[in-house]
Amino acid sequence: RSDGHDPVTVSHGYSNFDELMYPADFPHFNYVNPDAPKGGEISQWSQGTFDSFNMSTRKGTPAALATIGYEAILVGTADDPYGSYCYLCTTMEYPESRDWVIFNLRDDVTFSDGTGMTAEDLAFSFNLSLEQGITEYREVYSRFLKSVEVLGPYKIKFSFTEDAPRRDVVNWVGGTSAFSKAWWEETGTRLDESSDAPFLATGPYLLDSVDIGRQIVYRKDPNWWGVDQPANIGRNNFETIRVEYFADSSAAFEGFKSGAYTFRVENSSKQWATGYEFPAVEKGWVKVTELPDGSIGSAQAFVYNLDRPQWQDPRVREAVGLMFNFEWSNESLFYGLYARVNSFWQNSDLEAKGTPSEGELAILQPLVDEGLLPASMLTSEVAMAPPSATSQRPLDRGNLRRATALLDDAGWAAGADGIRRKDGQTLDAVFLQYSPQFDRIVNPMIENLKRLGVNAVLDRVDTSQYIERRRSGDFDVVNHTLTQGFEPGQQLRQWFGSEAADDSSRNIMRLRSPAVDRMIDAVVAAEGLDNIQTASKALDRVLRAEGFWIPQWFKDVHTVAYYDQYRHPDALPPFALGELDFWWYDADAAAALKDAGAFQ
Amino acid sequence: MGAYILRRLLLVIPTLLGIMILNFALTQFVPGGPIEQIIAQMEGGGDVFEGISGGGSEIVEGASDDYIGARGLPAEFIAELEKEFGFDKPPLERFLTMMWNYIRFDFGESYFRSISVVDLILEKMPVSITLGLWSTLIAYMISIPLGIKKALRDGSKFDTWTSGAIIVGYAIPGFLFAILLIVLFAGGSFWRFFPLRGLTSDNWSELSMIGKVLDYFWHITLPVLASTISAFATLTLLTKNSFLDEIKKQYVMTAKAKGLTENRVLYGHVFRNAMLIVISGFPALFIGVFFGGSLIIETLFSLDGLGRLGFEAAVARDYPVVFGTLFAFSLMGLVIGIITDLTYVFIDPRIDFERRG
Amino acid sequence: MFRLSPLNRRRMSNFKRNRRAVWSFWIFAVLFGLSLCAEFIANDKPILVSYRGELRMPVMSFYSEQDFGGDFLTEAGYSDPEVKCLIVTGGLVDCFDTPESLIEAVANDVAVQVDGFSAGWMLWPVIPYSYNTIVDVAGVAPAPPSATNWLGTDDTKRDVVARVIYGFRLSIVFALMVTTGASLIGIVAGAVQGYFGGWIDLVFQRFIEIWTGMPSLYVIIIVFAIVGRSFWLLVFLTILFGWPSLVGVVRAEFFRARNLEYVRAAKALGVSDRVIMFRHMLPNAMVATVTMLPFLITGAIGGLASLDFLGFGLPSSAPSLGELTLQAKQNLQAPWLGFTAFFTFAIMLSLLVFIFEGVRDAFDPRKTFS
Amino acid sequence: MTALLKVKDLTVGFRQDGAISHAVRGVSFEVHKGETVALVGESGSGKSVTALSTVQLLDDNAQVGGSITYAGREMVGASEPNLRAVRGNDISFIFQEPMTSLNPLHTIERQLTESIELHQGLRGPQVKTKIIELLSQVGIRDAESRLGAYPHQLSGGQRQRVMIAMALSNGPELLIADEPTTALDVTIQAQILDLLADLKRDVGMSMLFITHDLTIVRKIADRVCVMKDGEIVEAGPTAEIFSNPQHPYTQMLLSAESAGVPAPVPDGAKVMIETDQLKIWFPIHAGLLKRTVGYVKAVNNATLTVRSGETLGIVGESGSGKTTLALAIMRLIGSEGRITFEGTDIHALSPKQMRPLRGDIQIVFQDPYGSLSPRMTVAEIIAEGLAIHGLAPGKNRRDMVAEIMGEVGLDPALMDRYPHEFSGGQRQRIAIARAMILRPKLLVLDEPTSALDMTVQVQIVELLRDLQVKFGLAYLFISHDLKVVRALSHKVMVMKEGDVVEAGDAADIFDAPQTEYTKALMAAAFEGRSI
Ligand SMILES: Nc1ncnc2c1ncn2[C@@H]1O[C@H](COP(=O)(O)OP(=O)(O)OP(=O)(O)O)[C@@H](O)[C@H]1O
Ligand SMILES: Nc1ncnc2c1ncn2[C@@H]1O[C@H](COP(=O)(O)OP(=O)(O)OP(=O)(O)O)[C@@H](O)[C@H]1O
Ligand SMILES: [Mg+2]
Ligand SMILES: [Mg+2]
Repeated sequence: RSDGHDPVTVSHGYSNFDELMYPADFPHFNYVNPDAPKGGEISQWSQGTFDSFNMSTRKGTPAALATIGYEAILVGTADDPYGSYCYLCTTMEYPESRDWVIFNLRDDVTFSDGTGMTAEDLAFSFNLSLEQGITEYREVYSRFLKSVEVLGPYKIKFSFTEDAPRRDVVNWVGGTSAFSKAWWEETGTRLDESSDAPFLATGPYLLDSVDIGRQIVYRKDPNWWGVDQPANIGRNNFETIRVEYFADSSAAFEGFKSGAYTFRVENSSKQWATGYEFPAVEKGWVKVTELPDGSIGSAQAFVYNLDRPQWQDPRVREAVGLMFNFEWSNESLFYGLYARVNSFWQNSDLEAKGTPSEGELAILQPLVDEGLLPASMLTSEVAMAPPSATSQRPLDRGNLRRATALLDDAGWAAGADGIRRKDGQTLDAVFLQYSPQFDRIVNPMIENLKRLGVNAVLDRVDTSQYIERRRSGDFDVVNHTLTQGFEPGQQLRQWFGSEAADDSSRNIMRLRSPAVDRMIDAVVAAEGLDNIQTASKALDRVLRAEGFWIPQWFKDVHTVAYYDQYRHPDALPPFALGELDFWWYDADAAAALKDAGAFQ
Repeated sequence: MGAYILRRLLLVIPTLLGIMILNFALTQFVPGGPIEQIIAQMEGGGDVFEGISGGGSEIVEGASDDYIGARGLPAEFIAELEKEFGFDKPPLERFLTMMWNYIRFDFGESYFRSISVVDLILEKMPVSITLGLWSTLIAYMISIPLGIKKALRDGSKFDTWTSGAIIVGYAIPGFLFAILLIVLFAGGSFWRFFPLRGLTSDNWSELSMIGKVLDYFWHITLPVLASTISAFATLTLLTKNSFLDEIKKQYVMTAKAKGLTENRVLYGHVFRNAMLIVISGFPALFIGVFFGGSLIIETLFSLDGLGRLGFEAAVARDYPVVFGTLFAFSLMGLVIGIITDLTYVFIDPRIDFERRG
Repeated sequence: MFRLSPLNRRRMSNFKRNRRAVWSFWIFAVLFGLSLCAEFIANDKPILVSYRGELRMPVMSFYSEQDFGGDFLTEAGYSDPEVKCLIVTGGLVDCFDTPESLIEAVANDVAVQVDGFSAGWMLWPVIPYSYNTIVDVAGVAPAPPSATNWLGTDDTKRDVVARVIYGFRLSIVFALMVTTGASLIGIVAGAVQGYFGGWIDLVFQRFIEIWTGMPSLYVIIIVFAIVGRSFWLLVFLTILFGWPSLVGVVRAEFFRARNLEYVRAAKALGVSDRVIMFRHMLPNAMVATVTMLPFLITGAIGGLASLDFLGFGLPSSAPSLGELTLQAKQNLQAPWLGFTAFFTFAIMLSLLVFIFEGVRDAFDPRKTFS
Repeated sequence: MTALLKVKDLTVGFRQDGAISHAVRGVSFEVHKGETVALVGESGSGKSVTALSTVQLLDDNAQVGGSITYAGREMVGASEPNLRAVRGNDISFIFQEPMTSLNPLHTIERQLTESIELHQGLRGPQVKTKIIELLSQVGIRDAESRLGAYPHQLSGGQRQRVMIAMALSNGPELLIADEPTTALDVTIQAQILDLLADLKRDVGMSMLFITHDLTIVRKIADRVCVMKDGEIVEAGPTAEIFSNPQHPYTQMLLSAESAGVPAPVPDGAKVMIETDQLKIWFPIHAGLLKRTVGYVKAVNNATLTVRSGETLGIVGESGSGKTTLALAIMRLIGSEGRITFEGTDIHALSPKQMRPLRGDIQIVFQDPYGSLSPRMTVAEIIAEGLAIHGLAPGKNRRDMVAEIMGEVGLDPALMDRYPHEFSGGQRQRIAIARAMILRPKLLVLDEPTSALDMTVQVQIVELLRDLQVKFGLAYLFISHDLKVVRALSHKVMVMKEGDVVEAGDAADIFDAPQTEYTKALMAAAFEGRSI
């Protein structure tokens, strides 16, 4: 491939597919308000404590936003999942084979101590994470990278090995944080030890003050090199960003009520539905709102351990799945905040819908021909999570009847005590959990399962034990979040590939399906966005037909509450809430709130 | 007595060794270890306080899908961790190394933080001392006189309603009471008299001496109140009942016949006779003041003390911390045990530990 | 008839004279007695069913839905309108379509003119929910108190009254067993150590020190992982770790009491060590024990609660009071949970404290009543 | 002369199981300034209760009626502060049972210091000097070295003297002394009585003196009140009462006397107990580590033999080691030397091996109150031994208890009471009953009659003699009352400071004492009688 005849692209940005969304001379990102006023403070809360500012080591608990001051060569946007743009560089060069990439760096980038950033620094930073980064990454990365060469003070070249997945390499090296070589060598800091301050970097925010375990304040760097960069117009608007730590969520909520911090992203449905009726809301000081979220919905589900004999029969899996009444749960337990998950790419262009399209058929057909897939795959609608007819009652008799039929069919007959058995073995379903959050969700389902004659129990253990049991396959059903990305590729093998079934933290259900393996090959091999999307949809279709999961729910909005002194662009970009990024501070509103006595 | 003390001191060594062996052996059988904890953390879980701090979401953030070549957990990675934690060596060797280090008072480092166990404990001490000191102090200051008064007025109205009050205090689950306090007096719905968290204000270092003291007490009012409320009941009733047994004895009559004031009779004469158990508990109490911890109160008031540390270490299988604290506290406990026994003799000179029967 | 010795009669009458203690005792006994038959008070299965003229007791035995003419071979869901209808109509097929109207028709004595009709009835417990029944009423959990759920529902939509009844039983049985077990062992151990002293004390004390150094959390995790979670195991483990708590005080009291003149007198009489310890000394060294017992009992309940709290206790479907308290904390918007938990605890503890106050008085030779 | 203490129509009842039992019914008497009034009477007649009610020190279950005025102030129903002002300073108390009346956890120095500091405002070394002076006055030898002793390290008589010293420390106007000399040997008793007489003479101290010892009454009392069944049956000037008693009870009391000699020991009687060079030293501990710095040599080389049917009387100075010797023979405290019981060496026996023998060796403790389990009823206490030694299996134990209680002069109806509900003398008889019910072969009696009035004493002595003859019992009889010793003993042993100074046949010792000490003792005892 790299025989030198590769056409080399020189560009201001990079995307695996098609055209870049923004041209080289874009004035600013589309979704920002270029005239957003600067200044003011935004504050949020975080749970627990922290004792380190180093995210790259497992030692210590890292502080919130510890990387807020770090910048990388490339920058992504919140309205385009595919493209990334030269940020610390002016242009980049890469051959079609992606065997290497060269970045032509800017010469005006300075670290916050005023020293300039050069290619040497980048090479250093990269080697640093190869040497001292988290083991888990280091292992893999060192196999992918052939060399890092500094071609000039502002020119750097990364070359990749044969193994390296071509679709990922550019974004990978482009995403590495830029550190100062001089500073690291001078201070002798290590990346694998915890650190009591962020590392010297080039970004917009500096650590202003820290009260270990309680509070962190980041302040805008007045001498930041990048203020006027197009990629930064209308962004980083706050003068200070404050994070308050609370160990307990109730106390944290009280803190918000009393204005100890001012911006809260609510993640508990119960709190969202019942908590926001306090004085500050009633007085109109606090704005409580739902904002649209365009990201891929989290594909959260119960997954079966397919190694267990009882789950090898898809009818049994389907029957058990029928006993989860999402509609009732949503209504009774979640205040109706969630929507049902159906796909691994929920809410995106990669989600399979209806009957297969032409393109999908083309991918599926050979597998059907080989007998790996049933022919019905080609004509039937994509598998959907079975709805329940009632949200009033926890158990839907219709579903119970269907499930009964399925189990009877599968040979699990109910005995004189109402428990189903086959070959003298009871039909067991041990739900292994570690989060107490799920007790209230699993227990009703277990009651339903008992009505079905399944000997279901919830077994909640501590995390270490959970992981141990999950790894050794000692469970029937666990929770798993299988959300996939916009650029599916190699990583699918970890999630769904047979080779990962024995020891993976992704393929927990121990899926060993030749059809799926083949489909993954198809996705990996696909070129161009359209093809990838088509292949992904076909994969989605096959995976969902496998029925190894009981899909749960996702949330398609951001639920936020904030003191009414922050403003955001009218239209939010699909992939980010961006409260710290492109929201801004309304000084007048803030003053009015202060006068009204909203804060202490 | 000297020989007895010497014997007790010498026995500390095998006892401590026994404790360590038992614990070490047990941990060999605990399902799940630090490596599992690290895996959980990498998957975005592993918050050991999840069940306590509450407020979680039904949406679980999964591991990110998009790091290249996502390999799950390569065996090499786990092997490396095992090596780092020393799990590649046989247990006996690990135990011996550990004990050898302990003998030299080297308690090692936490698996999950680059900090020595000793420093870790020292770091958590201020919170524990604060909670321990003030709540025990208050509990004793109130319970003992109250108990005595109740004994004197046994069966009176006063006796009944104070019993009611302390029982209610005991029955309120501490953390519910704490939350009630937070919501009422520190939250955003009612009053904001007290701060929500911490031991001191942000600007503590700038305050004057008096300011500092006031600030400190202002901060600890609610947590101390919450952790004290349930402490009255046992102590008060124990005092009452012990006194009831004693105040009718003949020597009390003698004391009264001397014309001593009621308080002199009660505190000078009866107290020591009645309160053998309470008084001899003082040394342990004194240490308890430094090493007490209350997981839930600490969590609610965002205080970082030994209660949280102990729980976190146990659940996260942070064995250096588990063993380090166990060793230190056991040692202390054993010494306190000796002191307690000696106070028995000090309080009641008739007591000895010789074989009898 | 069972005859009390004059001394015990005197103690008994002393106890009876403490009216508060007597009342407390009876209230407690009644509550506990009632909770022992919780299945007949709160259950999602009827006590008695008449189906086609045949009497059945679903509380006691298993009936599948098919036994009532329904579809399933698995246990009948008696609170389902379909099943209710099947029972009152004697298994009419129409029940699967319009159960409510048929039930109403039968209730209003409107004769149902269909073949195979045979009127039936069901006798329900006062509270038609068991501790794990998911309440069939629309609305968000936890739901506030209402006519159907007197104390509301918890966050899993289970009836709080039912859970309190079962939880009370579970907690009390747990606590009584643990306290009895632990204090018996603890008192005997403390008594033996304190009475004999010497090397018995020395060795045994070291044993206790090592024993209490054991990480109970890990032991619980290990044992549960090996043999599985169960109530009895938890009782056993709690006793295993709970008994040393009384040893210290009893030992100290015995160390003191063994020097007293009456012990010497008993020895001179040739009384055996065992009798001296438990007949002569223990009643006099019992203050701490008797005072602590109510708190040990509630402490055991609290201990169970905190294990549940941390996820190392009973399964979360089990009706424990600890779980209720935890829910109260997690659901501040549902104050009925907190109030219920608090009142249950407060009432239980008050009763116990008052009872034991009476016991103490009964054993106090100088206690007299006006 | 004005009445310092005036008791009028005093009634005291104790609430019990709802009913009220009356201990004192309508007692009236006066104590004038500088006067000594003796309260004598039957054991259990309400003397102590009367005394205690003067400053309201009775239990809560007591109901006091009538009126008691002290220097014109009403005491019945007076407030605590008022009572407090009187107690200790104006009225001092010596309780009947010195053994249990001292705070067991305070050294005697501390207990004495407290009273002195409280009422005299003295501090520091002055107090100490005063204490040492007081203790010497009451006859405690080497007072300075005993300051740090705790009550349990003192002998019965020593404790009683500490009580006396404490009562006298503040120069009270009125001293209420409830049997203050029961545990004292005659020489010290004489010394104390002289001391009291001095005080009476020098500072005009008044006294309410309760005693059974009529010799003392005659010696020091100005007036006498005789009590029986809660009432004063006769009162008047001492000389009048003694010379011309009116009430039959008084007459009986005055004539009662333990006299005569025990029946001779049958020939060839077996040796029951034998000791050889018995030695008991108590270590003295000091310092934080409680190192042993010396010894209290309580008993040195005591050698004795008692045959069945024989009584060995042990007499001697208070604190001379009598009780200690008795306890050692009982194998209740450690000792060196040999002890043989019926030929077996019991010194080497383990406590467990000892146990079956215990039915045959019994003891009546000097401190009967302390030796009764406070939470057992008297019936249980008395009957317990029967069960242990498997005695009288067929019989109804309660009947046996009732029988023995009757023998020692107690009302069997009281058998379900707790020990604290009895009078001092009654408790002493309970202790005797407990031992006697087992019909032991050897009975050690440590001051068994000290709290008994003459009539009861005579009854008990008769009982002991009868039983001895009937069952051939051997007695080890410790007493300060030489008359009783004489009436019971075949042999006598005289002890002083741990040493046996003289031993031999009773007649020899009493009639021809050899050593100085014995001579002095006899002189004091029998001279006192001739007053
Ligand atoms: N707390 C009590 N409860 C019930 N009865 C009591 C109580 N104390 C004393 N008594 C009874 O009151 C009566 C008088 O007792 P008191 O102690 O005054 O006798 P006493 O004359 O001092 O006799 P002694 O010479 O034996 O000491 C006795 O019969 C005794 O049993
Ligand atoms: N436990 C002890 N520790 C130290 N000294 C003791 C102890 N018991 C007794 N003594 C001392 O031993 C000596 C003898 O005491 P013991 O009680 O035998 O005298 P006693 O002859 O019975 O006198 P009394 O007639 O006064 O009862 C006394 O000086 C006493 O202080
Ligand atoms: Mg008396
Ligand atoms: Mg004596």
